Amino acid sequence: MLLIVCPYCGERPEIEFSYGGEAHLVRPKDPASLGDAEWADYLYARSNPKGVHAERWRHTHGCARFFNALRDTLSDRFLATYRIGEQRPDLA
Amino acid sequence: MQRFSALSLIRHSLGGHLGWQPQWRSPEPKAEYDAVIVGAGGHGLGAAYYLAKEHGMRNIAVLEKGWLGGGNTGRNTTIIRSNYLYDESAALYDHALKLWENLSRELNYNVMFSQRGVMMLAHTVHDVQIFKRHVHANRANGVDNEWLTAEQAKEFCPPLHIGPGLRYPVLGAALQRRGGTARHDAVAWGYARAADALGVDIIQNCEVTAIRRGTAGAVEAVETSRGAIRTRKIGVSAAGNTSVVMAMAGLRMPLESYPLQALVSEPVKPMFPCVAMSNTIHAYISQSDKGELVIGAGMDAYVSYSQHGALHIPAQTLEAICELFPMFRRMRMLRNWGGIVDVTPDRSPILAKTEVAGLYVNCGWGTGGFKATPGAAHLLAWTIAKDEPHPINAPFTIERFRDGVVIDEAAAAAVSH
Amino acid sequence: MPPDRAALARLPAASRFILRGKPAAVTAAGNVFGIGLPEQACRAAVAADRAALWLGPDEWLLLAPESEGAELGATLARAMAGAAHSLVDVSHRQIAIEVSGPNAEAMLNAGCPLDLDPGAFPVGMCTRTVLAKAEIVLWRTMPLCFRVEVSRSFAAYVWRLLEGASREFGPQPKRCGE
Amino acid sequence: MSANFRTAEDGRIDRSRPLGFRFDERSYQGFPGDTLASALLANGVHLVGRSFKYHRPRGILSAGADEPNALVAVRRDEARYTPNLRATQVELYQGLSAESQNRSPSLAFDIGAVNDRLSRFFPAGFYYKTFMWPRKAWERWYEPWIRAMAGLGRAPTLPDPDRYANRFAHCDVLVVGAGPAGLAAALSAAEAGARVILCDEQAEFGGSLLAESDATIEGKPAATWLAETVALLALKPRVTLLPRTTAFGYFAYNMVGLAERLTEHLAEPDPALPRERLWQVRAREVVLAAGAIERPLVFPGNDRPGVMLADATRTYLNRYGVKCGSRAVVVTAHDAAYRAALELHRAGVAIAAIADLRTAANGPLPEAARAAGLPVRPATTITGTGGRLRVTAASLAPLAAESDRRGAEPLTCDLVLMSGGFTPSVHLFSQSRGKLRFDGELAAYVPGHSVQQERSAGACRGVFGLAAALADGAAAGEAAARAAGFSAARARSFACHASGFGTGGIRSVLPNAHGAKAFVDFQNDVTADDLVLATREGFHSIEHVKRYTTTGMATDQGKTSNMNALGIVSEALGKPIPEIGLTTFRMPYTPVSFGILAGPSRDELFDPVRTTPIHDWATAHGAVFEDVGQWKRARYFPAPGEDMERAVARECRAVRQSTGIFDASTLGKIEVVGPDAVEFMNRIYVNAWSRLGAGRCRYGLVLREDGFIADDGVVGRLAENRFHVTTTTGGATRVLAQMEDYLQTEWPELEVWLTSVTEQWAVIAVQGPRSRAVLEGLVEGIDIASRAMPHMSVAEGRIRGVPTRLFRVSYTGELGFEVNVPADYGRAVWEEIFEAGQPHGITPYGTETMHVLRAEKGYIVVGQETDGTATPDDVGLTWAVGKTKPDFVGKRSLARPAMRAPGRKQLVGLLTEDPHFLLEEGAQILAAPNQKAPTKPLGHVTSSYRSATLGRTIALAMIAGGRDRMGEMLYVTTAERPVPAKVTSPVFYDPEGARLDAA
Ligand SMILES: Cc1cc2nc3c(=O)[nH]c(=O)nc-3n(C[C@H](O)[C@H](O)[C@H](O)COP(=O)(O)OP(=O)(O)OC[C@H]3O[C@@H](n4cnc5c(N)ncnc54)[C@H](O)[C@@H]3O)c2cc1C
Ligand SMILES: NC(=O)c1ccc[n+]([C@@H]2O[C@H](COP(=O)([O-])OP(=O)(O)OC[C@H]3O[C@@H](n4cnc5c(N)ncnc54)[C@H](O)[C@@H]3O)[C@@H](O)[C@H]2O)c1
Ligand SMILES: Cc1cc2nc3c(=O)[nH]c(=O)nc-3n(C[C@H](O)[C@H](O)[C@H](O)COP(=O)(O)O)c2cc1C
Ligand SMILES: [Zn+2]
Repeated sequence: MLLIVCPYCGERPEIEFSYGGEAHLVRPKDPASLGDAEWADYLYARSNPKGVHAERWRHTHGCARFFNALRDTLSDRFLATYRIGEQRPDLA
Repeated sequence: MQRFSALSLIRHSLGGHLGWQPQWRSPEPKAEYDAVIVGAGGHGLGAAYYLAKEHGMRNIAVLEKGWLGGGNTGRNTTIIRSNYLYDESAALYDHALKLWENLSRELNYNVMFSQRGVMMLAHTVHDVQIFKRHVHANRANGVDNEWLTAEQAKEFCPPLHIGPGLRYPVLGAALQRRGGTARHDAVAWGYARAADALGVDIIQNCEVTAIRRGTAGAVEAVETSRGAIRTRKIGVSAAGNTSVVMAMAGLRMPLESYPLQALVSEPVKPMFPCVAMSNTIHAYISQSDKGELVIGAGMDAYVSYSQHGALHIPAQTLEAICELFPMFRRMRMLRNWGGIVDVTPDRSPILAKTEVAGLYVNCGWGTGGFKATPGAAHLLAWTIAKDEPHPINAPFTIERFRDGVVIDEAAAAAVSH
Repeated sequence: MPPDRAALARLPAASRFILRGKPAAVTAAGNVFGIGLPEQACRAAVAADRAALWLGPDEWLLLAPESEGAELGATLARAMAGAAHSLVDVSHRQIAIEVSGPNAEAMLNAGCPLDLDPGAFPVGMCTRTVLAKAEIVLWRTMPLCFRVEVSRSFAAYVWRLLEGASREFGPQPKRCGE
Repeated sequence: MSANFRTAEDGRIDRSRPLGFRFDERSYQGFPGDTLASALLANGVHLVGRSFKYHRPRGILSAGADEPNALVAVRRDEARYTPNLRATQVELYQGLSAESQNRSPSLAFDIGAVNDRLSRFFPAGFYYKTFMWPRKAWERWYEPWIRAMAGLGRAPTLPDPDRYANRFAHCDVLVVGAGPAGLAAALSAAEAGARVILCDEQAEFGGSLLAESDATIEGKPAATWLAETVALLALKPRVTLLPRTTAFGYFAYNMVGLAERLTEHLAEPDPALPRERLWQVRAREVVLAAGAIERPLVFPGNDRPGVMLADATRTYLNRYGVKCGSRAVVVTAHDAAYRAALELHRAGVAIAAIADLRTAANGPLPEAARAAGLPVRPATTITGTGGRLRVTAASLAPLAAESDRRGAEPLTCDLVLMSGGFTPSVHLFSQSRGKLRFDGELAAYVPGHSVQQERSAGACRGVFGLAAALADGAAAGEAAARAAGFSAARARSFACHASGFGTGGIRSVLPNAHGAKAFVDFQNDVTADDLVLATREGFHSIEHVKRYTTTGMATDQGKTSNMNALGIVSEALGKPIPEIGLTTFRMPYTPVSFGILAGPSRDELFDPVRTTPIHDWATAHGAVFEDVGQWKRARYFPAPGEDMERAVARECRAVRQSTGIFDASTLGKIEVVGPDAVEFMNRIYVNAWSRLGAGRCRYGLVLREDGFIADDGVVGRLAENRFHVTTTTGGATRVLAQMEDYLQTEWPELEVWLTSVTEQWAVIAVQGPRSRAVLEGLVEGIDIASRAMPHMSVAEGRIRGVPTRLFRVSYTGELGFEVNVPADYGRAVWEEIFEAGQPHGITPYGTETMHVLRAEKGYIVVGQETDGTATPDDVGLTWAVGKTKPDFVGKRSLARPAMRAPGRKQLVGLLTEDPHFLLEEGAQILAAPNQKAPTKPLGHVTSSYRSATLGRTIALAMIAGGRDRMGEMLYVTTAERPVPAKVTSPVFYDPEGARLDAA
């Protein structure tokens, strides 16, 4: 069970959270202007990397806020968590 | 290839088993192959076998970053069935099931395919509707599936607790008698041995690290941890690692890779005669030839490549198992492990050509591709050899997501009312 | 429930509001409620028989005696009239269970994954969390006393779970402070 | 047979209280403090089981968790039958009843043992090579035979009545293993003020100290020091001591799973206690002090009962007061066996010989043995053992003559001690994903780079010897406490006198042992030859060797065998061990019960049973319930003697003719409030909300972003800024989550907030032409006349003094209301309405009737008509979609080619030709009656009911191009042959909607 630092509540166990998939996939402002392929890209294409992954979590059974996280998908360790709207931290 | 049979076993026994030959070679990679398969799981090894056997391509290699069969092929709960809801899926999985029925003899390798029957339990009125729909749809598709009352389900699987008093009593079950299990490792080994005998080079400890494309965009070579290999055709069959490999060709896939866990109990004498599955309370179970209860646990919540998962996942599974089989509370878990499953948005596979010339992909089998092994392998070989899909895998393109055609087996089971 | 080991007790009905909103509304609400709404995460503020529990960065649970509910709702709404907010009466949505005594932490930890040591979960701390398969709001009101707020349809489950966990501890003191 | 091998004194058993127990129907005696294994050995019983494949007689090899052979079933009663327990871990209690396994008819005479005779035909992987012809014989004959031969014990057959518990716990320092290293670590950490949990799988703390004969610590005998140390720790309030507790798994973020056994050792367990408890410990720092495991030697006949690990016999002697035999041959590659030989010798066991595989045996221990007159034979190997059910002889041969087994000299004995050295227990370290390192000097894998907050101490990292283990443990405890923030931590130092531990070791088959049954993995009957055969057949990866031979895959997971297997494979492939690598250590360290992982979850605690405020009333009125998600919903209310069909027909008629009352409390409810509420609703729902006035309602439809229907429900606008949204019962959580997702992550600028009020409101649907009449006298402050309160409106007021949100809505097609009242009042208001309805014949109805009524009207149920692949147009809901809205969730996806393509499945009605034939939901629809499979069905039946109102059956179906097929005759599958049915409009009843206002 992972231990996740909620940017609002601090360290909490995984079972209080829901996973929300890849982060920073911004819903297009005007979906109608997108071609089918571009729209499919937004809907379905995922980077699914082996390594650092920017992803969304929601502290569902806590403060109920969504937030973003960087996690290494090989070790499952979190490198950072940050609030919605904040820049993806530069780990370098 | 040395033939395997009772007779050869006896003969070699008398010779102290000194005469057995390697079941496959460990060749050095050549500079060039007519086709390269990435991933020596059951699907990749099988594809190489069928390419050699049915399409006459002999100069082919299967590249494997670890040991052959060590991916999901070596870590799955071995459930085989074809009673899928949609016509496209039923055709695909039944194609595989028919190949399973003769696979041991085809490969001269006993894969211990055991048609013990797969029983899917219904616990709610909604489940009953869903599974009856499966039964009708399967029959219309020529796939066997039958409805059992709760009492018939109990008779078919005596350890099953059907209620009343159960939190979710069993209301009935859909049974596919042709379904069952097979010995996972033997499938990989059997295909490897048969492919090797046809001249296929199986190269282990050889990780593909890059895909080189020519000026026209077509594939030219793969780079590997053991050097570059030229080829015009690449079949990617890398399961949980597909996104990573496809990114080497510049493609972003509609895939996410999740840990999926499983566990086995200590072995006991035969007492569980079939495969039982419950979607509603999330459990599936069978007993292997060695006597362990083989139990599928759930998926962890997040994308991961670690082949590890959290404790609460198998714990939840065992809650469900103990609810359905309360006499198993004193059974003990012997080992737990994880694999990495590649999941598509509609939970159906992709088995297709890609927009990159010479690049073919077989992926997205998620939690259920072992049962497809011979079929997927057979169709992948066809698609690579002919540069076009077989009618059975024609619907399973990447473009279906762009166009809005989904083959949504998961949604078909979604509960909502 | 045998009375001699009641480390578990159902608390009386109460008025409950979920307040969400912009800072102006929150300040105004605090003024009329009589307790400034806590800004520190996971903390409750108490005054007399009212309490305000931080549940999220813009979400509070307000608790007051049952009889004050109707009037309190109107007063709060009036006070916040000028500022964007959401005030929703949830008095009947959940019920409260008190878990107390020297084994309270152990009983809750039968299903709650949080560290309930007073150093990590001091008096005045409150949070939504889980108790096995139920979501709860957990609030430490006294060193040996917790208030559990749970959706009414999960209450029987939560009760049974805690009761099962209390069994091995044998008889318990009846209520905190008694 | 029941000889007495108990020593006269010593040991940690309580000789004052003899315990009676049974093994295989024979009675024996032991003492508190015994394990089943020690008690059997004390009675001279070595034969305790049969091996997995060859059914060879097997005895007790070890004294602990590493035991591969001595597996027994313990039976308290049939419901508490537990197979495959290690006799070395089963604590003795009065009346214990155990039996051997995998033998028939008896342990001494097992017909399965013919396999042993035929074993040359059953080498590793034999089943892959045969049993393929004829095909049918596999399932009829071969497979059942293989299955029957395999498996160890038998499963219990009755539900386990015992309880299991769960505990989440946190600490600064978790110490796993309470041997000298673990005790020293716990002491150092606890004295620094840290919150410490110390666990050990054994009944008593002490580890190897429990078998110390002459060591002193701090000037006291080891046993005294141990007792004082444990007492000291027990006094510390922030220390939790957990004996009988196995750390079985090491998970991410320093979560360690512990399995505590509370009652299994008791003759009469306290019913208040759970049998076992799962601890999920989140530790800041972990100290692993799990000790080491002695390695067997691989030689022919090494599996004979009476062949034992040398150090284990010391444990039996010193801890349990048991001599494992009367005349022993010792074979070793490590000095430690000399200590065992010396101590056994002192206890009166004759030592026939000490064969040392090393050319010289010169350390202090061998010297001491020589000094005591024991016959030490350096450069000597063992070539075999004799005896059937118990060893009677061991053959020793000088290593020089290794090629000639005839040079062997058989020595009579009833005990063979072997020691191949020690393997550090790195299981948990490896599970923590730390990297192991091969220590060339120790020739063992030891913990290398850590990736979690943990450290190893003592024998589990190759630090052997009592003094060294104590010091290492104390240092680890200090370091852990410091790392956890206790900067004042100090490592205790301990003055200690103990005999040395010595050196040595071998990890492979002994010379001359190939070609005979030299076992590596005892439990799975894997011989050295099997391993070599696997490499010969091309299985070069150690992972392949494991799976082909099954070495290390038994219930002991290779604790005693994996290193020997590695060594043999290393030799066969001519590659050094570190290049071979290791197989993966996985949880659990030792098997854990399903029950402990399932915990308290069973029956009602398996999943919360959610009930509504009206549930008890429904129960009292005979309702039959169905499960919908976690909710129990009343399905129908049978009158005495009625079945579902008749009850539903009666309920339907009541609603259509007078009035019915229905509990709709489970519907999801969300209050959407704030200045941007309408904008938010416009973006989430397909519908247009801007023009919906306060006090009015609308049927709302939510899509997923991929364009498929996610949920539906009536939405009431209570005020400019406030919507009361309803969802399906099953969709409540999902819809709220989807709304929060968009609100928080895509549109954080919107000033709107969402609050779940599902459980705030009890919802009582009053439906039927008399519904207004029923409510009229009850409602206060709301004019419910048709003009004042038209269909699809909402008003706030009171009902019998209780505040209500009154909706005029209809899911039945009749005039109807939904009374929302705060949940505590739900039952009372329900009863008032029921009372007031009596003159009108008000009838409670359940979900089944609700379904029939809505189907008569062609209303969909999300999840029944739709299956995650239906668009609004597919189910005839295009009218709901706000045409002019620029965007809403799912809109763009609806424009994709396939979503607009002709031939999509569309919702239609179906009427069977035979008006009384009831189609099965899920039945497939075919174009022609006599199609042969595989056919391509046109669609399927989604809903099918007997309509009392229409006096016939009706069905809804999703059919390809269905709306263009009106009047067509199609064929619907049944269990027998397809039956004809005509495509119709999905609205079977009152298509004009006249009844909504009929009173
Ligand atoms: C716990 C679990 C339970 C399951 N249960 C079932 C079940 O009951 N029934 C069922 O039908 N299915 C089940 N599945 C799914 C099934 O296991 C898989 O769908 C199937 O085995 C996939 O086979 P494969 O040959 O495509 O993939 P794999 O066997 O995973 O083979 C892919 C191979 O590609 C290799 N590879 C990846 N990247 C590279 C690279 N860059 N270079 C070289 N090689 C590479 C990998 O090492 C791997 O060996 C389960 C899966 C898991 C994890
Ligand atoms: N086999 C042996 O008896 C043996 C081998 C090597 C060293 N020694 C001696 O042991 C001492 C080393 O002390 P030490 O403290 O390192 O080891 P130890 O063997 O004394 O103690 C280890 C303890 O850890 C427990 N344990 C192991 N795995 C566990 C798990 N997963 N969960 C819970 N408990 C677990 C064991 O029951 C044991 O009590 C030295 O004196 C050395 O001479 C003994
Ligand atoms: C169907 C099946 C049965 C298994 N049975 C056993 C078993 O009896 N004993 C065992 O130790 N492992 C068993 N395993 C698990 C493997 O040991 C191993 O955990 C799995 O192949 C994953 O590999 P890994 O743990 O090395 O990562 C089984 C695996 C599968 C798929
Ligand atoms: Zn939070």
